[in-house]
Amino acid sequence: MKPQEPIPHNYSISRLNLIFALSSLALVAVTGLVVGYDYIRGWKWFQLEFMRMQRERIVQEMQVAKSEENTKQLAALDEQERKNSLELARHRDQYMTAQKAFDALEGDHYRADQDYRFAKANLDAQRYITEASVVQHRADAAQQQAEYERQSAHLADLQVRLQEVTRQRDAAKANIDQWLKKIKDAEDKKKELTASVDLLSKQLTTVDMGRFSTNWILSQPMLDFVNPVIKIDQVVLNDLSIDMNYMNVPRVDRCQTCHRAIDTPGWESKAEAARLSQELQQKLDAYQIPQEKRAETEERIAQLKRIQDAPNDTLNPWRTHPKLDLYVGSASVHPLLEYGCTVCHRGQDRATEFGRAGHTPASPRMEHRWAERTPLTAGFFPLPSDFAQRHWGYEENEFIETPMYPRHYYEAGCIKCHSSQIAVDRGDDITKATQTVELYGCYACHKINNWRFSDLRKPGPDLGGIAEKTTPEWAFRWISEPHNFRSTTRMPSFFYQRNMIDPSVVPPQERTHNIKLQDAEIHAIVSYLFDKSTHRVWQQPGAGDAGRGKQIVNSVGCMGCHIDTEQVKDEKSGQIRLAKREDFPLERNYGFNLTGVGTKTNSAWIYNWVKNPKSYYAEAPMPSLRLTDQEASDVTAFLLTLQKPSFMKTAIRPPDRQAVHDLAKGYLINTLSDRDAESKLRSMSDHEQLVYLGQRSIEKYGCYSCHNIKGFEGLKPIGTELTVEGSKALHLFDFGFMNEEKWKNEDGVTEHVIHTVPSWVYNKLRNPRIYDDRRTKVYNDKLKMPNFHLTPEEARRIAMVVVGLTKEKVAENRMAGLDAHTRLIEEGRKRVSQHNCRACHVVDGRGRAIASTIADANFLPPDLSPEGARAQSPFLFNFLKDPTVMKIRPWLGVRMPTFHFDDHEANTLVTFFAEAGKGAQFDTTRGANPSPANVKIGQQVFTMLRCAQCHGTTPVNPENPPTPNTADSTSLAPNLTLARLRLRHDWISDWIRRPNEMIPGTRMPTNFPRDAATGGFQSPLALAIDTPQFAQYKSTLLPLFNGNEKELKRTMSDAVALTDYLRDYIWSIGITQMRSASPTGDAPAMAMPQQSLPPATAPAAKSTRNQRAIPAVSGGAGR
Amino acid sequence: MSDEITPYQMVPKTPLAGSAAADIREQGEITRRSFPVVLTAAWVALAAALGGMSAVLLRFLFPNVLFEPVQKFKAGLPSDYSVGEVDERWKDKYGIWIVRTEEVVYALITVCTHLGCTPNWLPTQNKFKCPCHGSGYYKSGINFEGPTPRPLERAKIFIDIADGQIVVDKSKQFHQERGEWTDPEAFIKL
Amino acid sequence: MTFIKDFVNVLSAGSISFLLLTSIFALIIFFNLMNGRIRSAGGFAFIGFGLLMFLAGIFVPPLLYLGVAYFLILFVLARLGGRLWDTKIGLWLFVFGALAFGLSMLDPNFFLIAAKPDNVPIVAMIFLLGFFTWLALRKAYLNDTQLVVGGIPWEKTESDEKLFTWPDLVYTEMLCMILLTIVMIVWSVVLRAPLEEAANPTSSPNPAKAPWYFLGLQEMLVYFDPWLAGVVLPTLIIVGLMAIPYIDTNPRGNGYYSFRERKWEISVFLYGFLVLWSFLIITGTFLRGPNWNFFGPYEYWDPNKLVPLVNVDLSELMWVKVLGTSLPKLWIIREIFGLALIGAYLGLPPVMAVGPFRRFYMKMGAARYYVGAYLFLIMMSLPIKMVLRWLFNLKYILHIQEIFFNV
Amino acid sequence: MANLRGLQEGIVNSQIWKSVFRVGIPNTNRKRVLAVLGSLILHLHPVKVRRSGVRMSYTWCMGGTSFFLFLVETVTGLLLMFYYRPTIEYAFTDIMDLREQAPFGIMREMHRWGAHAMVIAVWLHMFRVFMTGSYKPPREFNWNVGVILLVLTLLLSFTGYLLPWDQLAIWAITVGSSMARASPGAGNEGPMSGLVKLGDIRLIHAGDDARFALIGGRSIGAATLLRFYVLHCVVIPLAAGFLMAIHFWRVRKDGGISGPL
Repeated sequence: MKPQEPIPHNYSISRLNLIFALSSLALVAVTGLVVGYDYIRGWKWFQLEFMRMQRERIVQEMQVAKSEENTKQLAALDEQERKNSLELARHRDQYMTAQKAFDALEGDHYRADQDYRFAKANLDAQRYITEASVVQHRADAAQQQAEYERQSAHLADLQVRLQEVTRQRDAAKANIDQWLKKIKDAEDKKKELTASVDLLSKQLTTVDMGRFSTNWILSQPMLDFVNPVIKIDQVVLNDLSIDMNYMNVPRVDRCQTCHRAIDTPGWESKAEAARLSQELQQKLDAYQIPQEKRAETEERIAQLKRIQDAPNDTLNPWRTHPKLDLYVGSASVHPLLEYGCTVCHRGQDRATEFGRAGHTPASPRMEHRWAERTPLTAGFFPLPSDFAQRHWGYEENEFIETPMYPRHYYEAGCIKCHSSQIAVDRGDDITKATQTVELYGCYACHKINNWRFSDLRKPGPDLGGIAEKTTPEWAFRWISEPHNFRSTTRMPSFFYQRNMIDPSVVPPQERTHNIKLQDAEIHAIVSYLFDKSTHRVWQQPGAGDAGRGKQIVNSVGCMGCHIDTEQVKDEKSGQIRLAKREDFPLERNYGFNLTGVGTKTNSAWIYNWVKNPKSYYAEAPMPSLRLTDQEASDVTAFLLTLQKPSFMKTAIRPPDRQAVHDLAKGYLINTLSDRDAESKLRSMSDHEQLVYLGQRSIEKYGCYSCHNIKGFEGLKPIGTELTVEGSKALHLFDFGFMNEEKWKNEDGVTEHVIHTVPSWVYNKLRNPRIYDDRRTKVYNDKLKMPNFHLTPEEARRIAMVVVGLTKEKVAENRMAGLDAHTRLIEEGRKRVSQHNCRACHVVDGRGRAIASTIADANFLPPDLSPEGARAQSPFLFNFLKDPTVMKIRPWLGVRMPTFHFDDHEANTLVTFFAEAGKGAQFDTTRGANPSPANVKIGQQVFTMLRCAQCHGTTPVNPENPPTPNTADSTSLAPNLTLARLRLRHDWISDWIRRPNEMIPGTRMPTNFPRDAATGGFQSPLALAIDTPQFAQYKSTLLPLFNGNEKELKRTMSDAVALTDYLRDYIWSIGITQMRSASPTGDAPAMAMPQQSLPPATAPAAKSTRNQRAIPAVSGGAGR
Repeated sequence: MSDEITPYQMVPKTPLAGSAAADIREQGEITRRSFPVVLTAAWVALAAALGGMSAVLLRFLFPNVLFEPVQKFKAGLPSDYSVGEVDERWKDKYGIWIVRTEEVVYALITVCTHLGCTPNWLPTQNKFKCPCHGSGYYKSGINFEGPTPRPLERAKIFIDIADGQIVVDKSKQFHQERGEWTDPEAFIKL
Repeated sequence: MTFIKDFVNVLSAGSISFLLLTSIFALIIFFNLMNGRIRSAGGFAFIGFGLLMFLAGIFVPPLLYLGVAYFLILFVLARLGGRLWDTKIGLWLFVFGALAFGLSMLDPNFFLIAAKPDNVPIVAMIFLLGFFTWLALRKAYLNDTQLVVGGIPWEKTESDEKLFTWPDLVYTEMLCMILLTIVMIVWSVVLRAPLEEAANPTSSPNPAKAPWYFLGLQEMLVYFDPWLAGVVLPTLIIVGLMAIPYIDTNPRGNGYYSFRERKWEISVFLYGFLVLWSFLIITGTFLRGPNWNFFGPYEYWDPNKLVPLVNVDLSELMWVKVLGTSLPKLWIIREIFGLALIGAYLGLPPVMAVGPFRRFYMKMGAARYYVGAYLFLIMMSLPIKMVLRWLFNLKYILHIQEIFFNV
Repeated sequence: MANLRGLQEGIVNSQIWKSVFRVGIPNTNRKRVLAVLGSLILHLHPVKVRRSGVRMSYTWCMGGTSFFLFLVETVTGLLLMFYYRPTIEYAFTDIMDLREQAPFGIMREMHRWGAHAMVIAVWLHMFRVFMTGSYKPPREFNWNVGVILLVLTLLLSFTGYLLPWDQLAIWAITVGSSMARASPGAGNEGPMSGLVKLGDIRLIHAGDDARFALIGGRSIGAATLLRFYVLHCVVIPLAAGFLMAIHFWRVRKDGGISGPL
């Protein structure tokens, strides 16, 4: 090597070398850093943790599987195997010979098979050549034909040979098998025994993450793409796309990446497991599970029991979905692969990190736990130790447009697809929530497009005749604070609210001023209302008896829709306290609370109202109970006794002139100059000023949204539109100074506002004025949404609906209840809900609010669950239009009111019942005509079963049948002669067989109990017929069976046959004439869209005996 | 450029430039004698870093998630398939033939094992025939003619306990030549 | 602490900080580059300006803050003199800056803005700009001390000295690459690139900001109409930059750091680059919040903050307020004052050419002189407009809405 | 040690090594000259450079940094193109997937921060060139090329800003591109544009003004995204590459890395 030449350098080369070395090393380090940074992702921890849990469980199960019994059997089999091989060794020569023979034949077979196949291939080719040569008229056509036939014959030969060789080979095989069979049997048996352990150990290897295990190696950085064990799981949903500002982007749900077990049963929480196992057990006991699934269900219950007994509870995110039968599960209606997760829950679909996924805390506590983190990483990323403490590194992500619904608001997600439905199947929470929204009439002030009802009436009463009804003094006090008059009223409090007078948030001086202004506004509103009121003169009631009146009110059914008390006993403390709406069923809040009604109004008004509510205003929701004049007088007398004198004693401050002036002027100067406004005001009298201010105040508070008020017709609702409120960005909600703050509501509950939309809405509903706290605002700019005094539960429900109203759209075909069939049913459901049928009846399994006011359950109005299957459609139609056409249960005090349905409405309801009761089609069985023999047998059975003990069988006037004369209310039963007009032919026998299954707790005794083992019906007569007591019946019956005793006995043990006979008898004694409801007597036409059945004439005219049952009409959409 | 080198002379003309003189101490004769440990380490480290980055680039080419058609799908109930027929209803969507025989149901992947074309099912000749190079397969998927070296592959198939439907999972494949067709997941026993 | 924060908040208000920066700029040049002294005409002028600020501060409190800060800095810079360019003082400055920044990061509002991923490069840029400005001026200062005593700049002493590209240059370049790669990787690991919600043309965020390097332009929009701030001025910036070599005929200072030989060029360029361009970017990035309102560095970005908008046009100011009449209908009369003002402004160069700047004019020739002068005038129109806005709430000097022509 | 030494020589003397590195270890001045003359480096640097050109405190190495960052941007940008589709349906989700699932999605961070760094580096480069007066003759032209490169750098960054298609992107570009609307005589809202009329018809409106040409529509949309993508990935890089070549070439022709002339 040459000596080096010295050269000048700017920097010391050796120092540069050192820097080079150091920086290269640093480069290696940061390259490693990049790899590590990319490799370590939060979701991996969740998967590793789940694999650990799986390992634990598999090991446990393996221990169970390796039971002693199995070990013993295995040992025996090993012994057997050893013997077998010894045996084989002894006959080794024979076995070897057989094997050799087989090997040779196998070779032959292979050759023969190949020859055959090749020949066939040649033949196919030849066939083509032949055909071609014929078609193309080639010269060698005949030659080719001959060749083809030659090959064909050859192939046939080869086939014969192949068959022969195959036969020989099979025989040789059988020869060997006799030697191997025993060994193979033993092996099979062993496999069977170890099957479960083998399977488990195979499963174990799939979740094994031990160092240098296959999984571990495949999970190392840079190798993790080969066959990843830990990987992102996703569901791509092209048709449930995300609307990204007018672009449809496929939804890619990756939730399963962390929520590993969401679709795998067996990882439920303990509480869920308890609930599920109980549910399943009940179903099992009630024979609601098909025979072939029973074993499976039992196994599942056992699994759930094991979960409950396990030492550790499974925590989120590893839990199974609690409603697998409804969501996520592959057999459910919302399977994971079709629906994913974020369609319902919302959240960021593609996210793989906790915060970015859009998880929303439900409470401040949850929020704090989620957000807590080790100071070690300065909050850059959460560590496994954070995860282990369930600190997920949460940070509010302002960039997520669809944050998840927090717990307690889950069912808000249903609205997206089920918005048109009245009741969401198994969505009890959302069903109740939407009802609550309707109860409070949120829709009146807040426009909600596409709400399920488009024709909701204004929730408040018409105020056009307020002067006929009450006095200004009462009205003033009422508007001031409706809850002072009735604690359960739905009329909200507009005045003297938190942002006006609460000393904790309003300075004292402003407070005094506010009170003056509020007083003035109320006076003004009252003045306006009474100024514009009509003054019709109502007829005065006759002398009434308050005692009788009370009895009527309590018995005819008023209590289905009305409450008559303000005091309830608190369930927890046992103390008497003021009632809340929530203390009563929703249905009983339909009408107003009757307390104090005497203080509020006068006798003439009450009298006319109860007699005919529609006379006061046409839209009045109250139906007519057909009270006679005397009854109405009695009721009036009673209602007048309901006084609340204390209410009228509160002082009324006269309106402050200056306040009225200031307020009125405030409105006037919007359009007039200050001078003009002053002069205009001077030109008005005090009263005129008040009326002017009243008009403006009604406009300000939007009273007209809920009440009909003269001069405000056709105005737009006052509140914010809620159609897509749930999609509104969080930053558009004005939290004022209440973000992440606690506050105390008037009911003493401390609430906490957290920075989420549901929390904002909830708190707004709890007290609409809190976001004004500590803000400086002009009087008219202060929040004015009234206070409904909602309980936490009510507020939560309404908030759930509000956050569920989003702009997210799903394709039409994914919307629930949009097909013609469902729409028909929904239409009926709407009517049921609108007319509050559930106040008295059970419909869709819910309702009968009146039950709490009727002591004896035997006097309750009927359960309509099976009504569709039960009632003949023409009857139902007539009855709905005019309930007086038939009195089925004359002993009932409760009256079916007259709703004045028009034909369309009645038709809708009939359709609904027919469909909802699974009675499928409109009934057409009225013409059934039983044979006399059947009737006779039926009569005997009827007697034997002592049906007549309760049921009358003598014809009666359907409009006024006598009340059964019995002291025992449990034996009250309808007169059976009415059955033929009312009940469906095929339903009668079904009902007799299983009354308790149709209406649990019915008075009708179960005569044909089910056999626990088979689930079939048993007949009590099977044995009884042979007893001496029944000898007489037996002798009567025998001739009817042509003396065939065997046949008789068989029939007596056949519940289905017996009930059919009973039905025939009942049918035969039925009367066939009934008054038709409407003069035109239109029976319901089929409301199904594709079919138009000619309307049946009045039932009476139609009941000709020679007509057989017309088969049910099928078809129609959705069937 | 000439390769004549003027030997470096630092003439500090000003005190300012003098500070530069301190930087130029190196005359090039110090380190070259022995093995340059530092330099070698530096180069090795640089090579390692570049190697690492190349690996990163390579890994970058393999996404962690695929947006291909789903590998696993539900194929209805076994009774939806008639015995002895090759069912082509999933061919276009998922690339699967479902074959039901007297005893079993199995799923064949519609990829020719020769060069990846899609064969056609010819019911009249009772065979799969690949249009590209003429490979032929029996209904069982066994090859019998043409250039293909091995039978068609079968996909994992099983019954979902929850609803009794057939589930086909294409991500797991079974090769006959490896004796995998006897695997219980390669067919459903009826 | 709160006091200091308030102090800084007030100081950073656009008007104040701009004045302060401009004056610091002048101070540095006068005291620290030109070896000016307090007891000199220039020194008294600076003291006079400070006293004026104090005086005005009696009526406008923020100016009092300005006066205090101004005198503090005046005192420090005058005391330091040339020592400002010592490595030790430089280090102290850096330490002080880093410390101030570090302490500020403890403030949640400051942290929120400074640690926003997209703003981090700008924070880095502040430090880099500070450092390199200091470095360049230090080198210029050191060279100048040589030049004053008749020496030659340091770079020239070695200008005929050549080194081999291999290994010297290649090696350093490779090291730079490696180190830069390390910086890039660490930066990428520590900071995630921002990704907000999907683009939604119907809902705009508040504030909506242009990419940070255009925030200077966006800030100019506060003072000028878009056609000026967004089109004309940027174009002129580019044109002006390109024109520099042709306007600047000073043959000295070619290829080495020097201030003394290029006072004008460097002063104008530094003012334009640091104060008008970089500082406006910093303002636009860190100090402009919702509704493009101004927020001090420690202030919470409250979207509800309201600032009165009471700006008036020159025509209103003159006709209505001064002359007490209504606005003339015809725009040419209405805008007569604006036209006159602008005419006068644009008429400056020819006047100056025969007056005080005759020397320049002769030396440069007409073309260079006018191009340079007008470019300079247009550059200076920005600070002038800013000062007019703060002093008189002046919105437009010329407001001809008839043809969208507003200045 | 001897073994290592032997190994080293073995490698250095092997045919492979020699075929790659033509000169061997440049331990003589001749070889040092040849090392540059015989390699790609000659395209960037001459054989010998002025001392100040090597001195970091003089050059700040900002020109080299800018160029290196350009290369970084090219490499990371090319890689990102594997995962990115410039359509309004997928642009955002693809970027999201780079964050959520793509291996080494950190490429995006590198690309973004590299872009910011490049803008700063280019500014500082210009700053340094000005402070050393290196735009003076004979370097005027190269200064101008540099100014254009600076503008191109800003445009590169600006066009890339839109590509993630998130709120930050779309609104930054909306604000940034709205200024074009005010171009005098060419923008819909620019001064004097209203005077450009044919009869009663305004010739310059939102559908044909300067901004429209830039964003391909009246508002930022699919066309803008595609336009910016093409500009960002093809047009501007090509232009910048071309100008860089000129820039580097002129650096040498105008007397080497700046220093006193």
